[in-house]
Amino acid sequence: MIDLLRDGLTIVLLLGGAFFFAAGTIGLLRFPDVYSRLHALTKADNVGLGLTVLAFLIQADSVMQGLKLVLVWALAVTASATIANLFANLAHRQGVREWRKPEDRP
Amino acid sequence: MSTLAMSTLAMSPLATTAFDGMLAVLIAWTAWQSVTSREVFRAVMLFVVFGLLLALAWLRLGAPDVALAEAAVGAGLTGVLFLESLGHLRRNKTVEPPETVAQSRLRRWAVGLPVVVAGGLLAMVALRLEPRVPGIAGLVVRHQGETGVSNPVTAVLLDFRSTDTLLEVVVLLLAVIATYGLVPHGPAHHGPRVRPPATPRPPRQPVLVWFVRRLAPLALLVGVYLWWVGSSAPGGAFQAAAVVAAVFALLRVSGMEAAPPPNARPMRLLMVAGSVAFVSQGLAMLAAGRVFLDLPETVAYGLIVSLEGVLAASLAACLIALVAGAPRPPRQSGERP
Amino acid sequence: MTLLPWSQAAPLLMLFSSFLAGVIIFTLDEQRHVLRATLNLGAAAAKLVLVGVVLLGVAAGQTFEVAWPLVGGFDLVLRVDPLSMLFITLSAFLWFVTTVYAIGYLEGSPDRSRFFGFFSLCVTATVGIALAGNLLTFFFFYELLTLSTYPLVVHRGTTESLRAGRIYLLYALPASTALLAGIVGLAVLTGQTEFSPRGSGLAGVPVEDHAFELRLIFVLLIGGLAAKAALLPLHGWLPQAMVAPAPVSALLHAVAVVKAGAFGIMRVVYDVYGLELAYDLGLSQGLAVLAAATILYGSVRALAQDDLKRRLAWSTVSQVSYIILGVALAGPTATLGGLVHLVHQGIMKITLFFCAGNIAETHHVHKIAEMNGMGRRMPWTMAAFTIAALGMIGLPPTAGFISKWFLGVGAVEVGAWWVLVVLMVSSLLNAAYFLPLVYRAWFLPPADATAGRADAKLTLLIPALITAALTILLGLFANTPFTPLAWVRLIAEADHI
Amino acid sequence: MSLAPLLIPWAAALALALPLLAGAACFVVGGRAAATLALGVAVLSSAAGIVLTAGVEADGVQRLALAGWAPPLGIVWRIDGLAALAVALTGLIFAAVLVHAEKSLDLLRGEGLSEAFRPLALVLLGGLNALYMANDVFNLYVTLELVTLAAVGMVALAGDPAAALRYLLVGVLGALAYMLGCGLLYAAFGTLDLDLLAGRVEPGGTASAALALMIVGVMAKGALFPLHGWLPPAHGSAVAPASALLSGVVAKGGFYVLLRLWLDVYPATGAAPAAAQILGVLGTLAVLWGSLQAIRQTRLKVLLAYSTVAQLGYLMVSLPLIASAAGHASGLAGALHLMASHACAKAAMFLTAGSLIATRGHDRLADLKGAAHDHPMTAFTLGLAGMTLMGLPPSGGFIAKWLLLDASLRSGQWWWAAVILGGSLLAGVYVFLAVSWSMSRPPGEPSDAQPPPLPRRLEFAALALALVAMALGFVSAEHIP
Repeated sequence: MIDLLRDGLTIVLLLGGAFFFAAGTIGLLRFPDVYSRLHALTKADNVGLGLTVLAFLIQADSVMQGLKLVLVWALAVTASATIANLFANLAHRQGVREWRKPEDRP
Repeated sequence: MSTLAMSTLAMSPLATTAFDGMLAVLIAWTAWQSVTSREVFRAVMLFVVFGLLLALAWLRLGAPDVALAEAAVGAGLTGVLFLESLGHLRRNKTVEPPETVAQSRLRRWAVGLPVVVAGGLLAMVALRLEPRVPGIAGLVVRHQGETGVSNPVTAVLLDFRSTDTLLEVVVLLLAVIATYGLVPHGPAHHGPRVRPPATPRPPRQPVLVWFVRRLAPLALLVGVYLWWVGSSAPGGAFQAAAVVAAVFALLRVSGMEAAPPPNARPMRLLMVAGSVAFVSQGLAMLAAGRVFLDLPETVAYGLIVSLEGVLAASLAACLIALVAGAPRPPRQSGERP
Repeated sequence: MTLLPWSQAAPLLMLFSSFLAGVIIFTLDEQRHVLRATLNLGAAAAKLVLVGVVLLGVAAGQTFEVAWPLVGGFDLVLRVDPLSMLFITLSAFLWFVTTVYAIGYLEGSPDRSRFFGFFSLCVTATVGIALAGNLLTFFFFYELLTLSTYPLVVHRGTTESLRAGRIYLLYALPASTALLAGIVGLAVLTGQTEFSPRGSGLAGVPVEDHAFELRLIFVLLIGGLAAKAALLPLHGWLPQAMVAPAPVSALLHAVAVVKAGAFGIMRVVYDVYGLELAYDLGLSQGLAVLAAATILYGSVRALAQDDLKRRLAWSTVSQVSYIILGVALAGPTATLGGLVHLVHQGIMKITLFFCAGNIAETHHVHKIAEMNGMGRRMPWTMAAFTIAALGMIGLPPTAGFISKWFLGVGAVEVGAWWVLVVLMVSSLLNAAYFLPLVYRAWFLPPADATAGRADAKLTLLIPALITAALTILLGLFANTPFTPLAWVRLIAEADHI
Repeated sequence: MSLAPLLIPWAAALALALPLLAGAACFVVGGRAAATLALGVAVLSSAAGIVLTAGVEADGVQRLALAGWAPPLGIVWRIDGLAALAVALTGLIFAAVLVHAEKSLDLLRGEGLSEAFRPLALVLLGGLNALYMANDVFNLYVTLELVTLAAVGMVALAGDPAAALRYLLVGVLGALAYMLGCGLLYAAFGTLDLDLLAGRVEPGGTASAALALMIVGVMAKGALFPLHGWLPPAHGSAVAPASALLSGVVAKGGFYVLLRLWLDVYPATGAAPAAAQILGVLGTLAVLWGSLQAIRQTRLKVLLAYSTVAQLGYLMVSLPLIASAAGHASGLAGALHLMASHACAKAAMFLTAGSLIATRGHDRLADLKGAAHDHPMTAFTLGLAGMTLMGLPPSGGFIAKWLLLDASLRSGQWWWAAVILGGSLLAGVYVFLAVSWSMSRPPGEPSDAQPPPLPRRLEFAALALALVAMALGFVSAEHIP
């Protein structure tokens, strides 16, 4: 019984993770400028990754395995945040302008 | 693990084949793209992706050791080297002579056609390949006990075929020697005359610095772990060294480099330590009345693990020196600073 | 441990006496004139003594042989037989004379260590050629000769001499390639390259089955040798090479290079194929025609030359072919004539080149037109020149007469009457290009009437006088023991031909 | 009692270990001590080769299971006459080159260049020694890589970086092809050991494809026609002592591996006769192309580099002779003799080029006028070594030429004899060009003025090698087991 519940929860979480990953990817492809693309990637993918890790976490056999999963998650989140920051910074310094609606452009 | 998790990990044969096929196509595609890409930055990025995909492929082939090395060296360190070169090119505004379309097309054909033909033939041969004699895997497992280590890869690398490994260690040292040879300079005792290499100092990136500060010790720990675990599980000196060198590269790009000047004698000593230790160990066996590199069963484990420790440190030093590049030539007396 | 027995040491000593001298001279400082001269003369004298001792030994029936395994089961063999002693005696004697001459001639010029080093190597190679016991050894020294003469030809380093050197190699290297091809062909076909009496080495080869191969090999061998012997049409380098210093010309024309070619042809005809086989395959007849043509062509060209050394060079082209003609005629008397001419031509031609060198060196006269009255200005030199010139024409009692006499008799003996015609025509041509010159020197007044008498210095004069005297003595006393003619008879008797 | 069981393991191991240790030491410290150490190790390596030769002579071919593991698990070094003599000769050449480099490099570029040269040379020496003894297709690969990388480093050493880079890239491609071949062999026959492979390989597509790949790989690394393009710029632009090692010794590495494969494994594939004829034709083209290019050059070092391309062509021409039954013995002996004598001669010639560059600052042929007057010994060395290239007696090249001619006539393949003879004539032309420039005199009166000084040791180092090349003309290679 408890196994069934746990498996069900895992499936739900994985599906959720997949949804956010898909959303992030669509954002990366469809958004108009570098800033918003980074936004889509980091935010959505972090949630997606979080849900996926959570899905595996409840399946973990040992505490060690669980800790490893958490560590992976933490590293991935901080790394992606750092990289996003670097990219945005670089773009900013190189004078890449953020996208505006045509009517808002000066 | 539960049944569901098991079933997701152990994929059906169809899914496996599909995954492998996809991986193969992706590898070929990224390789082609990174070679033909007109934009160098894009090519470098594709190359890094290619390296990671390759690491995946090694995993799929059941070679986690190779996968680790590929990821760390092929994708990581090489990527860093390429990016640095790219930055160098942009700073020095070196522009390639424009190639006409006809030239580039000709070159593509000249390179592409033989590759495709050879690849096709190779595929034909590979598909029809029937091993007539089994490989040495069975033998390795049978004799593994006599080496003291339980990771078959380590048994092959540091015992059965240690000659090859010795020579590969020397190859890395040689790469450093050759790189240093690009700039004629005196030996270490002329050290003070040699300026340490100029490190790129990008504007401070607080987020990056924060991240690297936390990551570096962790990665270093991973390096030590990889060395230690090498005797029983995937890992070992090469992988450990690659990870440690990657830490250095990370420190370097984040402007926090604190490495000793590569020309200093301690650094050079560390770089040669691996090769010297390996050769000396081999000769010591000879002196003990055995064959060159022949480790006695009773102490094999200790010798292998300690040698791998020295190798890890030494190889890391070599890789770091390669990333840092050749030291600047000594300033000529007449030259103004 | 015992040293080598004398029968093995003697050939080695004959070879190395000049080689060692050469090597030491190479390393000598340019300024050590006295030491260099002493070494040169000492080595030359030592070799002469050695040759004398061995000569006596051979006459008494001793054998000398030493071998060193070289390649593919073939040895480097040095063997003394009467024929080789003929050539060695000639070269050892002329080396001595030429060394004296060269020391005087090159006084005060640069790079003398280099010159005398190669000079000695050149003689070493000649001795090696003479001693060679098989074709491999022969080739070994034959190439060494090419290499050691090239630096002598280009010694002056001028554009002209470099050109001469280039032309020399242009003939010598392809020719030696052909020679090598022939030797290897023979080695593969017969399994040996030995020089054995009457070509008995080929005895085991079924001639009928391999006639084509044997003919091809013969053409390759003779083709390779003909370039050095300056047989038509491979003679072109010899007149060019006269730009070299006079001692070198003497060496090229009289001792080493052309003689090596002629000697090689003797070896191939006598000791590889044997006269009979060469005749049966139709090879010696072809060779005779070629030699005759060269004799006539060389004489005609000599007639047209205005430069003294160039005229002498063309005369060499013609005269060396007498030797080959003698070989190719394949009769017992003609053989004697050819063999003895090897020596006689050397002695006469070296005299002529010594004299030409003296004239050029003392009075800077190179053209025949400028030789008027030279007999009064340099009586001794011109006397020597005249004797040698008469010898070349073949007048008795000079050595040249002996050669031509035997050749003529030999030709009649084998029924080759046409050869007599060739001999007569060429003698007339010889006279036509030498006599006017002699006449000019003795009987026409010098252009510059005030020019006094000034002969060459002694180091240049004495060698010329010695060889001139020999020209007469060898003719007068041809029938006494230990003259070339007597030795040649010994060769013919020693079951060798 | 034979000493071989005692001495051979030591000599073999030290031939690898000493150069590596010394190379590492020279990387850390420099100065006179390092120079002495390097020279001493080169001499010792040669001595080890002599010990190995004596051992092989006494007890036949020796096999040394490294790390105590026999194939297929471990790696065996096979020490036969070929390997032993190669070790001895290589050490000798390295010793001469090190003596020369010590002075000439510093004369050329100021202090420090010879310091950078030394560790590269020593590691190269160790790699070559290991290559000679390797008897395992993968071990051959690793040693060949080590050798290539050291060679690239030498080209880059104050040379032309573009040439070095091209060399590296071709080398990597060659390595890749070779590796693919290795992989196929292992997959099909389950071993990398040459002796075991020789017994296991069966005729068929897999073996042929694997060996074809490996041959293409070593052809790229060994600059065998038509994959030779990288060699002339690399050897022509490197500093002269480096070129001496590269053209003299390293250039033979590729062919050496090819020969090992050819002798042990190739006959079993059944594709040898056809492949031999193809390689022979390629070798012919190499002889023609390399010689004609050499004749066209205006710089001595580039001329010598093209001549290496041509001489490697001879080695390829020897393959169809080796593949024939009648010509096998003399063809093989000829190829070995050619390798040995060309190694000494070409190294000597590059050293003379280095000596001339050290005094004159360049190696343009037209400006070599008067060299024979100023430096008679160097000019003499040039000519003496040139004799080997032309295959004239008395030189090792002559013995090689004789044996190859013998093999081609014996096996009825006279057309290869024509190639060999024609090629040596072309060699005569380019050797003559170099010598004749040095013999010519600059315009003006010859003077007894002091020529520009040339350290004695530069002249002697080159002369010694030329003399060895000549001495090889008096020994026969047929007795190598």
